[in-house]
Amino acid sequence: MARMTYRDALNAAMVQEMERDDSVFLMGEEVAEYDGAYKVSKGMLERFGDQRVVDAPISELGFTGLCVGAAMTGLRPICEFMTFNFSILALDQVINSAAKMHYMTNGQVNIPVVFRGPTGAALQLSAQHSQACETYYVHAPGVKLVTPATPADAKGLLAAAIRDDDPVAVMEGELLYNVQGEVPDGEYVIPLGVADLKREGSDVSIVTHGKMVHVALQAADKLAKDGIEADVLDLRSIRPLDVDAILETVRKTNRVVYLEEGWPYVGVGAQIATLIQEEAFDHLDAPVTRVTQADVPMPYAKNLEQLAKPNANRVVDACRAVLYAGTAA
Amino acid sequence: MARMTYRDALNAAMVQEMERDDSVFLMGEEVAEYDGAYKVSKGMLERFGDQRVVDAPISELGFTGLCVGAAMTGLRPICEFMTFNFSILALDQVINSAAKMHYMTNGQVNIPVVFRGPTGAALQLSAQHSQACETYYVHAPGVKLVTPATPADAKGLLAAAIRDDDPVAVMEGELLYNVQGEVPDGEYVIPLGVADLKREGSDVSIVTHGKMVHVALQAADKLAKDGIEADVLDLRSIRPLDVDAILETVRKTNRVVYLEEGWPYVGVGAQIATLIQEEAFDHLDAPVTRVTQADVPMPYAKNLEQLAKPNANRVVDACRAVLYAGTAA
Amino acid sequence: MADATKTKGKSTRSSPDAAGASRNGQGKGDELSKETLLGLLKEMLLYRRFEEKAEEAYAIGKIGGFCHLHIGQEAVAAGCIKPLREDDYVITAYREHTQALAKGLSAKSVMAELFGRVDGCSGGRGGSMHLFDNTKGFMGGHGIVGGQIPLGAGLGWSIKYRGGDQVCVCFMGDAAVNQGAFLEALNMSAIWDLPVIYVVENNAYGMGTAFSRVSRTEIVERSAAYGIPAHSVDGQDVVATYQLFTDLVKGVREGSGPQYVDARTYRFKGHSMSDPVSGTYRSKEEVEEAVEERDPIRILRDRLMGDDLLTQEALEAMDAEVRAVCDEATEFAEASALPDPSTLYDHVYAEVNEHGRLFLDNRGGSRG
Amino acid sequence: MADATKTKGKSTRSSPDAAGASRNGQGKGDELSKETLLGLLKEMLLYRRFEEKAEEAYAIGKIGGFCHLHIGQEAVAAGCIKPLREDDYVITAYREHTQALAKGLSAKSVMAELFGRVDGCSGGRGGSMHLFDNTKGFMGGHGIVGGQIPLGAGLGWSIKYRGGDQVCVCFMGDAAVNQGAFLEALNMSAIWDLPVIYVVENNAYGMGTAFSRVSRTEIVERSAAYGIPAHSVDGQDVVATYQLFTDLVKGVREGSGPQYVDARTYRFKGHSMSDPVSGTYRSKEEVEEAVEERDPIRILRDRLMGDDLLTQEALEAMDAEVRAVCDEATEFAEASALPDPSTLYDHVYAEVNEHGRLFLDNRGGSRG
Ligand SMILES: Cc1ncc(C[n+]2csc(CCOP(=O)(O)OP(=O)(O)O)c2C)c(N)n1
Ligand SMILES: Cc1ncc(C[n+]2csc(CCOP(=O)(O)OP(=O)(O)O)c2C)c(N)n1
Ligand SMILES: [Mg+2]
Ligand SMILES: [Mg+2]
Repeated sequence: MARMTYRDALNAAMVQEMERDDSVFLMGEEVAEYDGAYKVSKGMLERFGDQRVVDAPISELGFTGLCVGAAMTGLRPICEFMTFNFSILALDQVINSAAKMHYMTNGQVNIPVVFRGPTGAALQLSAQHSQACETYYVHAPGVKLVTPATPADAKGLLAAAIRDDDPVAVMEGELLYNVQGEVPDGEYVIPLGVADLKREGSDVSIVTHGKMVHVALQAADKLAKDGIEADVLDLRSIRPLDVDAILETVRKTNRVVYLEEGWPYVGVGAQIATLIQEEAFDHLDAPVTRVTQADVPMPYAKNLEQLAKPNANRVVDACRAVLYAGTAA
Repeated sequence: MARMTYRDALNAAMVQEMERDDSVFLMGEEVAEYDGAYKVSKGMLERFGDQRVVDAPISELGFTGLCVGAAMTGLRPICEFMTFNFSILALDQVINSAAKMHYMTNGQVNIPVVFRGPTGAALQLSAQHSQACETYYVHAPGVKLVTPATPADAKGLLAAAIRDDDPVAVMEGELLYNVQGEVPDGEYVIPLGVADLKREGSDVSIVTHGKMVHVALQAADKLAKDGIEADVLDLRSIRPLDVDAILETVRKTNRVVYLEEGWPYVGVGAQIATLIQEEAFDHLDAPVTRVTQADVPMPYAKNLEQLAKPNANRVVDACRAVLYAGTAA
Repeated sequence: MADATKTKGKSTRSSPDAAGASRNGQGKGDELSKETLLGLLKEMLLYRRFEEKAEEAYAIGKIGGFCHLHIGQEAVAAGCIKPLREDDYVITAYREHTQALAKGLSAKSVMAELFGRVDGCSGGRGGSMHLFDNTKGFMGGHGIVGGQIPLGAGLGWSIKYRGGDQVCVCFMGDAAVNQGAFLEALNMSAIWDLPVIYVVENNAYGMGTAFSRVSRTEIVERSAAYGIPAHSVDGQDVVATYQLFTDLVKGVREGSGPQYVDARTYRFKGHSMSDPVSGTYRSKEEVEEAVEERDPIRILRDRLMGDDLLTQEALEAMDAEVRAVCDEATEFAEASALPDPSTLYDHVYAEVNEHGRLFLDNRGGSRG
Repeated sequence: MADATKTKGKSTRSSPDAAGASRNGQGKGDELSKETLLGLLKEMLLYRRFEEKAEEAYAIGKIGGFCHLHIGQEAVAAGCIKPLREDDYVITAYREHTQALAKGLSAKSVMAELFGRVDGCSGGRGGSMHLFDNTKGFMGGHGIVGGQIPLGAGLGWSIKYRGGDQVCVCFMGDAAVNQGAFLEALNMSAIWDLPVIYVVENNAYGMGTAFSRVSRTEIVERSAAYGIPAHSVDGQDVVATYQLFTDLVKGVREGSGPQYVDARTYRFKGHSMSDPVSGTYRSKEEVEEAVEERDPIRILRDRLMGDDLLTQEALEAMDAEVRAVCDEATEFAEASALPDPSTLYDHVYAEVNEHGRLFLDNRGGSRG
């Protein structure tokens, strides 16, 4: 175990996998000479050279397609988006090439590509730079998606994503890069599709993913002061989904709040809420309730931005609501 | 009232609005000299000339952005996608420009653009040409979406979309173009956001939209033979959503099947199911159950394609399931 | 056509200049062995008969969906692909039946794919627009106009990354040069010196739109912006095309970097099976004239007969032979089974992770 | 820089050729009235002081998010925009404070926007990257690299559609020419002859990437593929830029169709406020030399002083005046209120349709 930042853990996973497997390379805007826009790839150019750590032009559709094409031949590209906001330009290659190719070819061609970078809002970056992109990546079958919340998960999930034979999106958070945590030494790989109970409780389940795990834990702390104990289930992987873990917490608490940083309409929470009522209808004592970004483009002004973002107090209120416990004093 | 095809009804709406308002023009691939890839714009070039009915190069991102830019100045472009499959290339302009501009400008700029064309699968067009695109258009706030199922709705909703001051996507169906129906003469405009009860029943609610309305009606006929009467609620508009109409049918039947042609994961049905359990939890006697495309890229082979698509029998089974009525004999 | 081959732009290689090209073209044409020439003829005949069969099968509903015939453009497939090795890559759009045959896929496996059968080269899942054979370097079969261009750059990237001497030939239609993907892929190919030959099958139309209506410039002018050498060739002249590609492929194999080719051709049929041969966008006369004067098979046949390399009898024998291949392919396709329904969910992912279940259902449930 | 203005490609207009350009450039420069020249100087001084203020405000947390300064590039804003009418359009990327000022937005409304206040030109919702003023033809302020290029074509389309004689100037950075949107928008502008001037603010870097690392060709070579005339200008020379644009704007107004300009400039600061001025991608010396020799304000000042059109006292008075404007703007911004929280959901849609409720909530409920 070593204490390190989420940023360094991602770096460690890439270094580990690139040492292990020559077919892995990193491509993206500013990943090489600049060490990454958020310094995630620091030192990698020096270590691996410019054939394996490659600065791309600002051509998201193009370099995404290039990475998918390279993956068709068995290479394992890590395709970095400076942020996932910009990857909307590349969605055609994600959906129509990466997601569908394995199926269209009857399994002849695998697409072992990783798409990674930060998703969601940072601070006051306004509407075009503050979008959580999960929905765009999981609607079409064929792509997997993981959303590490801690340094250890960042290392283990990114390593697994690189080793996986399918396209895997790894959505990070700009506001997570400086988060510190204990990270296992040496090779560390977390299987995709395994949720992690980040805190145990029995009264209510806060199910969430990514950056919001920290908000959920804050909320759980607050609730604990009122004697309410929350399970905090971090999905970690949105596709494949750990259905058992979800159902387990539902069966335990019978009350669920889904917390996500993105928009509500056809968000991940909508999928999970639907799943829960489909699979555990009789176990629910209250509707699955969501806490999400306000259904507005992210405003720049500090006060509006804060209003638009989910926060621990809103989670607390939602938990109290599903417990029919009234609002906090 | 006149009997006409869905195709002609769309044509009539465009002609009606272009006669009425000089600021409306139609742009898209093959819309002019070729009369539209599916002949929806037949005769319009001759009628309105090549400044108002415009053949675009195969540059989806570009001409979508061009239409949005023109809309910034008050023009009312109808931007036709040959099919919505290809509009995935244009999503950046849909989401980052069209959807967010009104908000980012604090209301200074309206984007009265219409995006229209067929969505979803036709027959054996395989994975890249058979995608239902609703999710990609409604996740971000700022765009509206309507999905006419009948010729009358096609005319009334397209006219409303053109008159609307916001970006509105109108998703049609290649397999609907030849559908015949009665269509009101003269100016006919259906307000956005009003669902339509296409059939009345009391035992179970089939909620759906677009092409699937016809499948729902078939299923309702089959159910009727077993004495089960289904409400068939056609949402018509996915954003804005007619929440009252949804809740009304739920409160009446207490059992809901959502039918859609697209994929299940974060599909429209997930949103509606979540909404229903959020808003009418105590009125549900069974989980909201979905019938959707199989969670696979659409296969080409006829038998696999049929298996992958939703059909009336699956809807019947789902209805019987939420009625705890066992499978049909 | 006098100038069969032209080269334009910053050509950094030994490609013939515009003046020398036609001379060389003719000169070298004579250098092709009789065997090669007859082989090219037979190939093109095979493509033609194959697609005529497909046309028939489509008419009676054996083939579904979109089906885009290459009839009239066969010399581009033969001329560009025959100079390749098996381990070279070809990637292309949806008008690709003959390109697949040229890259060595059997008529059987292609026809079975068109029929949506389990013995098809994509197991019946892909259909006409998505033919694939990994083992033959035939990388599809892509339906989004321009989508294959960045993928082609990626194949080139992979060759270079692995230090191989393969070549990737990436085909596209003339209309695809107006897609942003074109700029992005060509630019990356240039800066990274990728071993890719981008070939525009310039049949002058994208569906019903003449290229001249969607461009102020010519196809051949589109690559100079990225510093990629451009070449023009009469794509109805299989000899000129074959020779140009023999040179280009050699050059690229030796490290010349990306190349760009405007192959001027013509589509004899409608855009797809549901589209009439002529219409508002091109006259019946225009098509008839092209069929009369620019049929690549007829052009080569006349040349070979003129040079006493082919007799009418030999031609007929050849034709009978390829017809038999196509008949057999059709019977094979017909006899091949539909895919097993239980495989519907196969190959969405490489594996369903044991620790988590994927969401694979169409009854609305969440389980696989 | 000797050749201040160059024209390249299929120029169909009267733009000076490469040789004539510098002559004309100098010649016409002298023709600009003293008033115009002093006006340009004052403008650039305003931009500089404004951004220095913004830099200060950012440092103490009054401005948040990304903030991209234009310092060093002021001559491009003044030279390209000052020849425009109020009803002409400007559309641009995220490095646009000075362009907004040039198009007539007040320092107050721009500073208030940077502060995220209700009196900002976008009501505090947009911030640094999304300045807008519809009434002044300033159409933003866009954050997706290349996203504004098709929008700019749309503004041009609208002008033509309405039969107006306005002009649209569409700015982009050098890195944006590698986006597919560039190809698509320029091509449509060419085929439809749209009244748009595309200006590449060629500061040689996109963040930390030198343009020469992501292109084999020069910026000025990128428009010929679409048949759009290209021009190069020393973007540090406000006189040359102003003159070129006076000519181009006149030409476009009279129907010349789209034009393309490579404005060679240099960014004196980091990419954004969070980026150091120099780093691995460019040396401290490189920046210092540019600041020393290519400061557009200094260049014009020296010229005016050399021509006895400006005294040190006059310059100081001018500087004091613009500083006062910026101080006042900052005070105004500071005093302006934050947006009313109750407006969070305003302007998502033009109206919430009375017949259906939109889904507007962040508590997880479905009601507005
Ligand atoms: C992105 C996209 N837009 C539109 C289409 C519909 N479409 C299919 S083929 C075609 C014309 C393409 O013409 P060209 O590239 O010249 O190829 P050709 O058909 O002539 O071989 C169009 C518009 C598509 N498949 N993909
Ligand atoms: C599509 C997209 N990709 C990446 C980014 C991140 N980004 C912002 S500015 C920038 C560099 C742009 O450089 P250039 O176009 O030369 O403009 P300059 O900053 O030099 O004015 C990048 C990569 C973005 N905003 N949009
Ligand atoms: Mg073509
Ligand atoms: Mg730059």
